Amino acid sequence: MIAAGCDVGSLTTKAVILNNTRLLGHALIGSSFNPEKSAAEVMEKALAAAHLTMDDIGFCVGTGYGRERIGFVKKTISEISCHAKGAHFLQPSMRTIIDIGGQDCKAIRLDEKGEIVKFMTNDKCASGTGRFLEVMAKLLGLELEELGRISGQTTQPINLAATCTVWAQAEVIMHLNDGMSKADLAAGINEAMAARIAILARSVGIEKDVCMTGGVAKNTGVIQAMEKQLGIPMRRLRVDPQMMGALGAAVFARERMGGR
Amino acid sequence: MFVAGCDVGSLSAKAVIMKDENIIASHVIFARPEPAESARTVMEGALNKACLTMEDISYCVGTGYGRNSISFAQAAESEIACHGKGAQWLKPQVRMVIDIGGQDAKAIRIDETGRVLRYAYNDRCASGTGRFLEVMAGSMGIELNDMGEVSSQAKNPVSLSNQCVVFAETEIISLINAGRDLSDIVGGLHKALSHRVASLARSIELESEITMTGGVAKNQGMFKSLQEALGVKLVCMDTDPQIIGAVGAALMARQAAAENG
Amino acid sequence: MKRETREYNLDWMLWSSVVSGSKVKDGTEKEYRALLRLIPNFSGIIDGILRQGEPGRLFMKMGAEYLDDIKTVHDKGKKLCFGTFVASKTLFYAFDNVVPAWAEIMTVFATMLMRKGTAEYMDYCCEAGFTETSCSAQRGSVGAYLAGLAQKPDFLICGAPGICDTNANAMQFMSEYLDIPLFQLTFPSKLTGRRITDYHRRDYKALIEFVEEHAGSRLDEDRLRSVLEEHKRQDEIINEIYELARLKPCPMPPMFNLFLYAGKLQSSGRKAFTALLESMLQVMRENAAAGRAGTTSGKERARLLMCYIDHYTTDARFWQWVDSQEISLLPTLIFTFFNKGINYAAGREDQTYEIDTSTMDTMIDSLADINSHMPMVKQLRGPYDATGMWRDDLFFMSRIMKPDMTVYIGSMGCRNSYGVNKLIQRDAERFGLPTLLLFADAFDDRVASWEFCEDKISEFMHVRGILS
Amino acid sequence: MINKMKEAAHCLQNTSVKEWKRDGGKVVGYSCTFIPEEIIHAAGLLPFRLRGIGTTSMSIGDSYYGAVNCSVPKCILQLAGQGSYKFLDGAIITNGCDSMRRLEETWRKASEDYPGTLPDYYEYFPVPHKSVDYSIEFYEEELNSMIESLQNHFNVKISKSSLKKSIKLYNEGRKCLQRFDELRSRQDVPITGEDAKAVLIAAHAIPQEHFIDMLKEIIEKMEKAPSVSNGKKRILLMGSASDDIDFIHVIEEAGAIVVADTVCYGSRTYSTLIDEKSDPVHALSSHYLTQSICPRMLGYYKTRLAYVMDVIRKTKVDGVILQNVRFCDLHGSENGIFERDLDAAGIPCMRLEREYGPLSETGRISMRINAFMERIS
Ligand SMILES: Nc1ncnc2c1ncn2[C@@H]1O[C@H](COP(=O)(O)OP(=O)(O)O)[C@@H](O)[C@H]1O
Ligand SMILES: Nc1ncnc2c1ncn2[C@@H]1O[C@H](COP(=O)(O)OP(=O)(O)O)[C@@H](O)[C@H]1O
Ligand code: SF4
Ligand code: SF4
Ligand code: SF4
Repeated sequence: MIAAGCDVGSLTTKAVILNNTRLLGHALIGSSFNPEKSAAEVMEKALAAAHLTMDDIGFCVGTGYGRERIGFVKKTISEISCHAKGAHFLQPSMRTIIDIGGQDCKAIRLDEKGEIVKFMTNDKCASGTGRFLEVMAKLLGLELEELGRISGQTTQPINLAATCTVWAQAEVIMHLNDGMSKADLAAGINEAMAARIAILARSVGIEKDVCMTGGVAKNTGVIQAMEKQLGIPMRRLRVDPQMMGALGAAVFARERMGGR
Repeated sequence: MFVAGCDVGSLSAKAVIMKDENIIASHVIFARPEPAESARTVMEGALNKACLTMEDISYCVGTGYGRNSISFAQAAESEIACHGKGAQWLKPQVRMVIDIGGQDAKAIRIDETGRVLRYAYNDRCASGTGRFLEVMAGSMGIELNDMGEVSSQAKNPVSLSNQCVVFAETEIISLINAGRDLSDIVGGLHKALSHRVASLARSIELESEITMTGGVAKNQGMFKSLQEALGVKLVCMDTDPQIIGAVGAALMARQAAAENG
Repeated sequence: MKRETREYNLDWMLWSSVVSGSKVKDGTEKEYRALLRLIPNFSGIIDGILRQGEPGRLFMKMGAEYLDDIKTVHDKGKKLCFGTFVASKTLFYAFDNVVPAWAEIMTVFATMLMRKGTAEYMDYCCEAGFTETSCSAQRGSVGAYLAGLAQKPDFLICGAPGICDTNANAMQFMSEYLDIPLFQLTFPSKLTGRRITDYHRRDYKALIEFVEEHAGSRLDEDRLRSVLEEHKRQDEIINEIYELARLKPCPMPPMFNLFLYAGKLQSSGRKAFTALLESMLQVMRENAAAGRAGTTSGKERARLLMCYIDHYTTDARFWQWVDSQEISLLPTLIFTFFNKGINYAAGREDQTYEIDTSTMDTMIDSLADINSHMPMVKQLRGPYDATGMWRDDLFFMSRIMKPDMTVYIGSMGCRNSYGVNKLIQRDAERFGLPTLLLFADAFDDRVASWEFCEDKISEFMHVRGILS
Repeated sequence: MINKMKEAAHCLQNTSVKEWKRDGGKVVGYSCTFIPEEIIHAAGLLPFRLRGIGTTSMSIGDSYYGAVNCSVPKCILQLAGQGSYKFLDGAIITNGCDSMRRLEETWRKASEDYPGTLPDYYEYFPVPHKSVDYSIEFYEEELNSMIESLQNHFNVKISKSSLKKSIKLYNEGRKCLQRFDELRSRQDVPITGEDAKAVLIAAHAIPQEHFIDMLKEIIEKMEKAPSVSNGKKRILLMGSASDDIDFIHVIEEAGAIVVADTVCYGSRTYSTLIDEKSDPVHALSSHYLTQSICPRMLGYYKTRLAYVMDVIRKTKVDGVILQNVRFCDLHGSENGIFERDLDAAGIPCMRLEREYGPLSETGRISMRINAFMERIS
């Protein structure tokens, strides 16, 4: 009973192979222009990690922006449902899921059964998405991982006023000129991000437990800023949060095959 | 007497050295994270070309976003005044300058002396700026230099629905995937940007002699597209349009130097 | 909203800041300096206000009185009426058991006094389901009310339908969300004429009935008369202040602009405002006699007319900056609503209101009349270029006040002014008035920081050769 | 028939309008449902509701409007400036919402730069924001002056009897539309939401007589038509004006079927009939000014909620989409309260903010609608 999920995101493409509740393999690559190719490639990698071939897969579900273009999937499901599914699968006590990907941000509230009660998305503009952080990291000359780490060293995070990603960039440049430390800037950036996301999260009504998924959940600075904003702890997941969409898709695939 | 203008922008830094009525050297580099460093580097480049040193420069005016961190400049001027001044000096008939840089777009109306009468900035977001083209070029794997060339082959420019730079990028990717011609996509991008900028220019009322400055003016596709959007023939700059701000700054420096004796 | 933010009520916080601020000047200068250090968050603004001397002190006292009434409303068994500032206050002060709290005034206080402004309250509106694109002037305080962080209003009054949708929306949302009765005062989008007056009067009578019903008391004739008489007296002083403000240099200190309209909106018809006006007039007379500008240095390098909203965020830096640049801030355009009989009314009598205290009926008509000339109600409800509307008022004010430039700052929520501000700018430029549109929000510095605004205004004055 | 309707929905100057013009007829555009089409019709003119579809650029719209205005009137201005509305002989702008009322000024000003783009007859019509005796009276007086100005400008006579005839005709149209609504929301849905929308748009874009004939044929076919719903989720669409067929298309692509809507261009205009017996102008004013289904009538939320609950009950929808165009405050804020109240009533709903017209972002909208469908399945 081997199921697979494939998440073709705007930035990264991810695949997960699942045997009942056991994660056999997973893989992550950068998305290319061609979702079909990205999907095939990542799947191959995940299969290799699990020492399997495509023929071993009983059912595969696709999700993400490129989901309609994945050749080998039998069904497509939206990212919102998949992220919720994945998080709930790992931790049934999860009630609120905040997914921040490269291009949007979603807050999802679940009931005890893991059904979606309400969700909100922000995709009006790039601020409040992972892309915002990427742009900022590049500006500061930092790796994405560092952006979170370095913000821990701040003494006084700056207050970013601009909301547009590009204008915020100008502001950061201005502060750099003034000799502001990178740590303070990074912390300010993470806080600005968290502040925007918190509004969204609160509008779906936060219930415990809360977790973050998507690539941005790997940024410890944003997580800490979120915790501070919301005043509640974010539960850490035992699987790479960026894989959550693909994992959820795989769980859906497993259900399709009759597994529970 | 040598004077200089230094324009530290968001994408590029520009320096111009003038002697009397002539530009004797100019230099453009990509901006560094630290504006002070950009200024120093670009100025050195220009000085080298002119075989001069900093001591030879009697007066230097800085402009652009980083204008306040140019250590060697005696004064700072706004880009608006500089672009107006520079364009008018080079093309005396010009009464309106449309400057599209990396960070913003401006429409500037000037009188016959190059003095600014009215101006406006793009007020929405990054979607009306050169950054928009930069990001798109990056995601299509096209050199900025080639954008104009590529778009000249467009037959049926696409129509872009997204305002946000970042989301437009995804849209582009899906257009590529859908098999649309690169030239049509680039043509569509130019159209989108020029329509945004055209509305900016219209909001301060068009003049008859209009020119385009800033890095984006180097893009022939944009030049043509803006011409269409405005329905007017634009005056073409023979000088590199990207350095007009720095030229204006140098002119201001000349004036200041003259006033200061 | 953060947990810390939920710990205190908005009205309590404002009350405690303003009341303590109003007392710091009661002692010696040394004590004052010492006390200022104890209120680090808002010492900048308090100091800025108190440095205006007696008018500053009276302004603080007036604010303290206003906020004290709001804070103690239920303890004193009174009814709290919450509304938007386009409904005139004068009526409410004629009831002995009604206390009016106005959304925009609370927002302005909070924007200026609180360290992070009203950001969290604004965001709370979205959390509660109210649209984030709506006007920050209301969202700033309405968010606190929605979150239950203030004395709950007993009824709501909105004077915005037909003037401003987003404003009226905020009140409707609040009414539904908190289940509080709401009265909507409406205005046909034409300014003058018999039919319009009739309409206002009928609508205003319905408003009075509503207030009487929910306040459980009746409008008192004597009280109303004395409030209106006070209002009339205030208008006379304001008239003189305007007259003096026309002088070059302008003897009015920049911050008086705030005192003037804050007072007019908050305490029209109350003695505290009359006292404030008298002391302002005193200062201006002295300045005028000495040929001094109202700025701290006494010099005037430029005259600025705000054609929409002043900029409130954090610490009143706007007024202080204007002052430090030796720029005279002329009386704000949007508060140009005149009493009949004053100089400026000549030739535009139909655009003015008249206060007639002979009988109950004439007084009610006067109230309706005042209300239909409130800021925004007057300038925004019809086409911007019609008689008596925005453009007309702008040109009129430029003629009498002779500004060197005008600046537009609004709220991102303002569909009306954004709908026509480019047109206004064109017309004003053709008229010969340099006009700057700032893409900023008067109540929310997250849209554009004060530094950004300062930069753009300086650049404008520089590039356009305005500052001498 | 449906194709004719679709043609009318997809372009401004549809065949019927062209024929009307060719026969020497005059067309008067108007901006919102608070303008009685009956009056324009009684003057022998063709009432045509202003729309912003098919815009591909905002270069004119953005020159006069600010960045924070709704794109519906901006698109109309764009089209006007481009000359797409040159076929209009008149236009009446109302204070439907703040962004829309500003169209009166922006269009007027734009026409100074784009000569010949302003119709000869151009009026601003103030509609009160209240339904009480004195506002109805005020509105009635305004209607009378509109009648007078139409008569003067177009040199026609609008008599009481011609008004009564028009009311009768439009009432017939309303009855047909009511029947149409019943059918489209029956158990086996006979028409897609996309097609249904085309019908609702055409109602305000072609001569009413012609429309009624076509609608009758469509209704007849619908009575016997096979179901197009097969297991799709039934959706009620609420919120901002929507004359954008492609938007409905996106929703339906995601596996839903729109069986009812309360948006402008939806049941708002025909849920009740106009009194045919009393004085026509009075009948019109008391009808139009008591249509509190539009949120511009502030303070009538409870009435609207009751109406919506009634629609939900009758049409047995599985979910409600509460959409609003960005910067549409009226619907944007009201959708928030609707969401709360519908949630409380156990009716699944989703709020969605979007751009109007060609600027709609298909990918993101469909992702959300997909998720909503998954949620309610
Ligand atoms: N190692 C990392 N540390 C911190 N942030 C990361 C890391 N990797 C990715 N991100 C963030 O995650 C975002 C991508 O998220 P992802 O969920 O992969 O997006 P999508 O699903 O849209 O492709 C990036 O924009 C970046 O901000
Ligand atoms: N060689 C080129 N060809 C076409 N476009 C260019 C070229 N160089 C720069 N650009 C465009 O010009 C913009 C930068 O303009 P510039 O005036 O240098 O900006 P700034 O003054 O803000 O640094 C870029 O965003 C890009 O769109
Ligand atoms: S404001 Fe910036 S991030 Fe937002 S839509 Fe515009 S370009 Fe994108
Ligand atoms: S500022 Fe504009 S949006 Fe705000 S209340 Fe006033 S008119 Fe309305
Ligand atoms: S969608 Fe909303 S804001 Fe736009 S025109 Fe309609 S009512 Fe007005």
